[in-house]
Amino acid sequence: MTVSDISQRPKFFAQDNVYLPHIVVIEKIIEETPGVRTFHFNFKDKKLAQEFRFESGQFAQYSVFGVGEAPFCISSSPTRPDHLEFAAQRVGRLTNALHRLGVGAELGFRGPYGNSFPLDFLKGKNLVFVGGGIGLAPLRSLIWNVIDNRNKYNKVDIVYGARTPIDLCFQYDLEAWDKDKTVNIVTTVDRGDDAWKGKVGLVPKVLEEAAPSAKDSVAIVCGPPIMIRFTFPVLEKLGFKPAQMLTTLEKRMKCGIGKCGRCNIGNIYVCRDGPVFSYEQIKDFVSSEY
Amino acid sequence: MKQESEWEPKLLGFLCRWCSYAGADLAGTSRKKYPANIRIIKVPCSGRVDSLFILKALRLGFDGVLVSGCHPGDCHYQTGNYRARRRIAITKRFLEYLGVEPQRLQASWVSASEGGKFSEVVTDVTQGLKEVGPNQLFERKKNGAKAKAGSKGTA
Amino acid sequence: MEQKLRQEAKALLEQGKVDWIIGFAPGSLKFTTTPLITQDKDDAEQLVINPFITNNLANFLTEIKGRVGIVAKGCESRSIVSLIQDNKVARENLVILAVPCPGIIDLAKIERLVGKDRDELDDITRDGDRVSVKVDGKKKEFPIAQVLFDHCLACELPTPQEYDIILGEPRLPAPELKVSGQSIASLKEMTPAERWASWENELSRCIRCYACRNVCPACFCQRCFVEETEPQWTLPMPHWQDNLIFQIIRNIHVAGRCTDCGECERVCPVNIPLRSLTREMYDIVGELFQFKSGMDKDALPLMVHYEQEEAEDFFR
Amino acid sequence: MNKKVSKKDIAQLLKTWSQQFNVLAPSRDSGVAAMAEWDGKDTSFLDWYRNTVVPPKASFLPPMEAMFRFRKDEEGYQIEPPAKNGQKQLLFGIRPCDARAMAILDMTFEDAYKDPYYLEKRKKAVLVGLGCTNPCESCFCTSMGTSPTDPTNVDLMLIDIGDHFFIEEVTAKGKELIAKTSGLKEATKNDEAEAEKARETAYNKVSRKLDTEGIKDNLLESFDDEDFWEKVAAKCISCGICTLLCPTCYCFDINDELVKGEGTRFRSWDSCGFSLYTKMPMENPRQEKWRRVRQKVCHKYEFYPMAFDVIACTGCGRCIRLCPVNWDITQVIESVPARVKGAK
Repeated sequence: MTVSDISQRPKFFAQDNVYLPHIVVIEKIIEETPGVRTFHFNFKDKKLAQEFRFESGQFAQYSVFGVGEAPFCISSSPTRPDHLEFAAQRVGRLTNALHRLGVGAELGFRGPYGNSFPLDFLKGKNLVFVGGGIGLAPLRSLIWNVIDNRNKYNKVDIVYGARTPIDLCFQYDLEAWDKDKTVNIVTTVDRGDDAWKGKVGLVPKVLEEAAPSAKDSVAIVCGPPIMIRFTFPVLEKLGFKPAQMLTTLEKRMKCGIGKCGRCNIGNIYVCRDGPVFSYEQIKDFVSSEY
Repeated sequence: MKQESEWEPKLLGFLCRWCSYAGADLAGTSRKKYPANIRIIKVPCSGRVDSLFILKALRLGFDGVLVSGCHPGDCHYQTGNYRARRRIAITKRFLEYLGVEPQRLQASWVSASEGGKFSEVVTDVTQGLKEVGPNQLFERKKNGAKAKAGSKGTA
Repeated sequence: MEQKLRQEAKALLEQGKVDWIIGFAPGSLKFTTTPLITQDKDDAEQLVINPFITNNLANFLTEIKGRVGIVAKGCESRSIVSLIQDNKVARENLVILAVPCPGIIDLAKIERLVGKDRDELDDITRDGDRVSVKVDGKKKEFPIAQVLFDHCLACELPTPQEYDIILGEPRLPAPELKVSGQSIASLKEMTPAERWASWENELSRCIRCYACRNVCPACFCQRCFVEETEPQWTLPMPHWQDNLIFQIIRNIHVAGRCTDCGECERVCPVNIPLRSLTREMYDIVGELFQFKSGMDKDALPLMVHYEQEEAEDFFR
Repeated sequence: MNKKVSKKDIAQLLKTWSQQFNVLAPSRDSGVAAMAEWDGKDTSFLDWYRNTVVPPKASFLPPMEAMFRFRKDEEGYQIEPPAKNGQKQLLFGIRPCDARAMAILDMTFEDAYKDPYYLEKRKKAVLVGLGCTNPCESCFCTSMGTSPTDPTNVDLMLIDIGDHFFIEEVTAKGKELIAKTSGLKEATKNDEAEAEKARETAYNKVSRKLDTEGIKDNLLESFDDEDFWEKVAAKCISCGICTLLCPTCYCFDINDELVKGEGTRFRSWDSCGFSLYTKMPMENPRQEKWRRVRQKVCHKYEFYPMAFDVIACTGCGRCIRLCPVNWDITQVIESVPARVKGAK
């Protein structure tokens, strides 16, 4: 693998210094689950808001000034450009600070970085989305993208799971997709409660039961590493070839542009060469480094 | 620039909630006067005070730190203040060795009934800080005396 | 001594009395040794004892699982005892192979004395209390007090107190505190402001490699306070202010655990005189609490224990 | 025609160059050799200098560097980029191994997204190499595609020929500088022969050798050999000496500092050897020490060759001579299982 060609990507947004953030303003905050919030935001500079382009699957670096910076994927779809979204789980120093912010607060934003889902490759195919927990965030960008261009793609299956019913993110999306007759969605939880009517079971198991056909299909998987690790073998059992499985990875990142050196799996830098990969690309290293 | 005489030291006090904090309260309610230089953080026990708190306070620019707890033998948790005493003792001695003025780290035993003693301690500590002046420990520009040459001429 | 060590180590592994042997093997550079951590009885042949066994091997004990046979000089044995006090290792899992230590040669001192780097020297040999250095075909002799590490000159326990097998005749301590305490003494002659400025200057060179911390057997925290993010006590970057706070707190954390083995100062790539911090703390603890680290495995750790009346004088 | 300069005139030469450049030369602070601003007179380094402890990368990727400042006012956050420093650096006395390391660093910082901080300083700088006459025991440059007098990655190369330094003009930048420098002597045929002899002598003095043939594939094959990596990592103490002070290591960390409302974002050296380096809140892919050691070795000898077709090690030997436990990269590379098996 040689160094990634970035010339075809939407241009990253920066003055002449790729490390300088732009100021964005939080417009709306949605409490997805007790620990996860979605932030709707827009550029403070209206001109930038007009010029900004990105593709599903790309991520950006978000600053809470004085605390630091962290990468999150852009979870909204480029087909709905009136604002941008990202979702963050409260797990560390930066996300704690993020969750203390309210509407109107300013963040630093630089991006978009990384590659995106290969829309040309997906065109005309059956799509199987497999998501777990907050891992639905990058997938939903693509799912809305697909729904907004529905005639370009064939069958769409979504398998999504979380630990318990209250841990299901983007419930408004799940409801919308449930109503949408052109997509087929299965929602599952590891542990149900009295009100839970859906499936109970781990995502890989539910996927195996749903048994989507591998013919002319591409599976797109995103979730916690442990889920990803167990989902690939299930897909292989269902007849998916490594090239038919896509995933988007999360690693510790500081720079977002392949310089700072932390996010590699083998010779691949998740920030520069990813975050979207086919299983084919990473299978040599995935057992030991992810 | 403010005049020297106008400068007032900022003192950070870590006060045990069972004794010194109540002592400070008593000083207030019984109208004992003490300087307004002290900012107070209530801690569950003087044993809670980590040396890091002290260093962080100095790093953030406080001119001095006061740790105050129950008299030996009176700790609500039996031994917290004894442990605090060992810790503060080595911290104080070590900081003085490094070149921190002794006035910047002070400790006292003040019980809940010693409002008067609390006001005396704060007055005294504040006076001491006025004598040593503002804390510039972590602000100083690089002007250190050159240490004598060591080894490792090459890599 | 070396032969006996090899036999003992091999036997320990063969008889299944230990799972691991930790000792010293020849290093890849002149006058160096390297820690040998092995389960293979054949590796015992590589074990050496010479005037260059610098590392404090106790450092590896906390990460190794199983029973360990460990080569220990006096300072190592004290670190081991300190780890036992802290319940970090269990005495019954250890076989201590005691090396009565005549002191370790500080190559940096020799470099300064002869004006050559260590790799330019032909030979260094020790004969009793003289050390001769062969350089450019010529031989130069030095008394050991000039070439041993400062901490070796201050050594209070050349022969381990706590051991299972002893290799050679016990040695008695002969501290040369005046020589070893020179750098601290000259610091104490300065005014407080000069001292602080001197530390500012020294710590400005720090690159935060954390070798001082990672080489230290007493620094066994799972997560060091400098890497804590909530709250973030200091920034993980080489600001001299943060570097100094790191060293101050590190010294407070290892007070009563530090046995003055001098490793932190030896490994520092930018020559920060760290022993002038650790030794002073060692002396403070000794003076205030009559506590000597790593001497008695049944003693309580310094910060766990207290006396009713002590260190009162500065409390108001 | 090549030039030469008398050793006695080095101070004068540096003085001349100081008018145009910020001249950095080897210097010792408390015994620690590093490239530092030349004080205008001292050339004693010509006697003691073998190589620096702190690699010259520090002049382009400093241990700690402000990326920008930020401040909050009534209108929100204001970002203030660092003032462009017009100063041009001239590094006098860089060793060929470190110069090659700069070329290797360029690849990363030029790749895809350009790194403005590094490149700004790097592009304007002039590297004046000084050939080694006395390589260290730990040096193995001749096995890593360079040599004690290799001029490839510098603008000018100085070679010790006794009383003088023979000056090799390597790049256009170097030639231009020499053309503008007065007071240099013409080198004779004899000087040229002396220089050639010095090159050969120095080359032969590098005694440590490392066979790197096929190492990329050997490492790939041995990547999952956990036993091997655990053994290799056993004595490592996970400090940052070998990485922070490696001339080709570039990993960095980014942190914000906020003091009384004034904020600065810094980047600073970081090391893949640190246990928390890859730590995410929920997960740490390189929790175990052997994974980190593997990353360090493979990054230099496997991943970098895969991406840029060059091993990211120049044989400067710092990691060997500075290591607290004498962890020796050349021994590790020699013992990679796939090589021992006979793939070598």
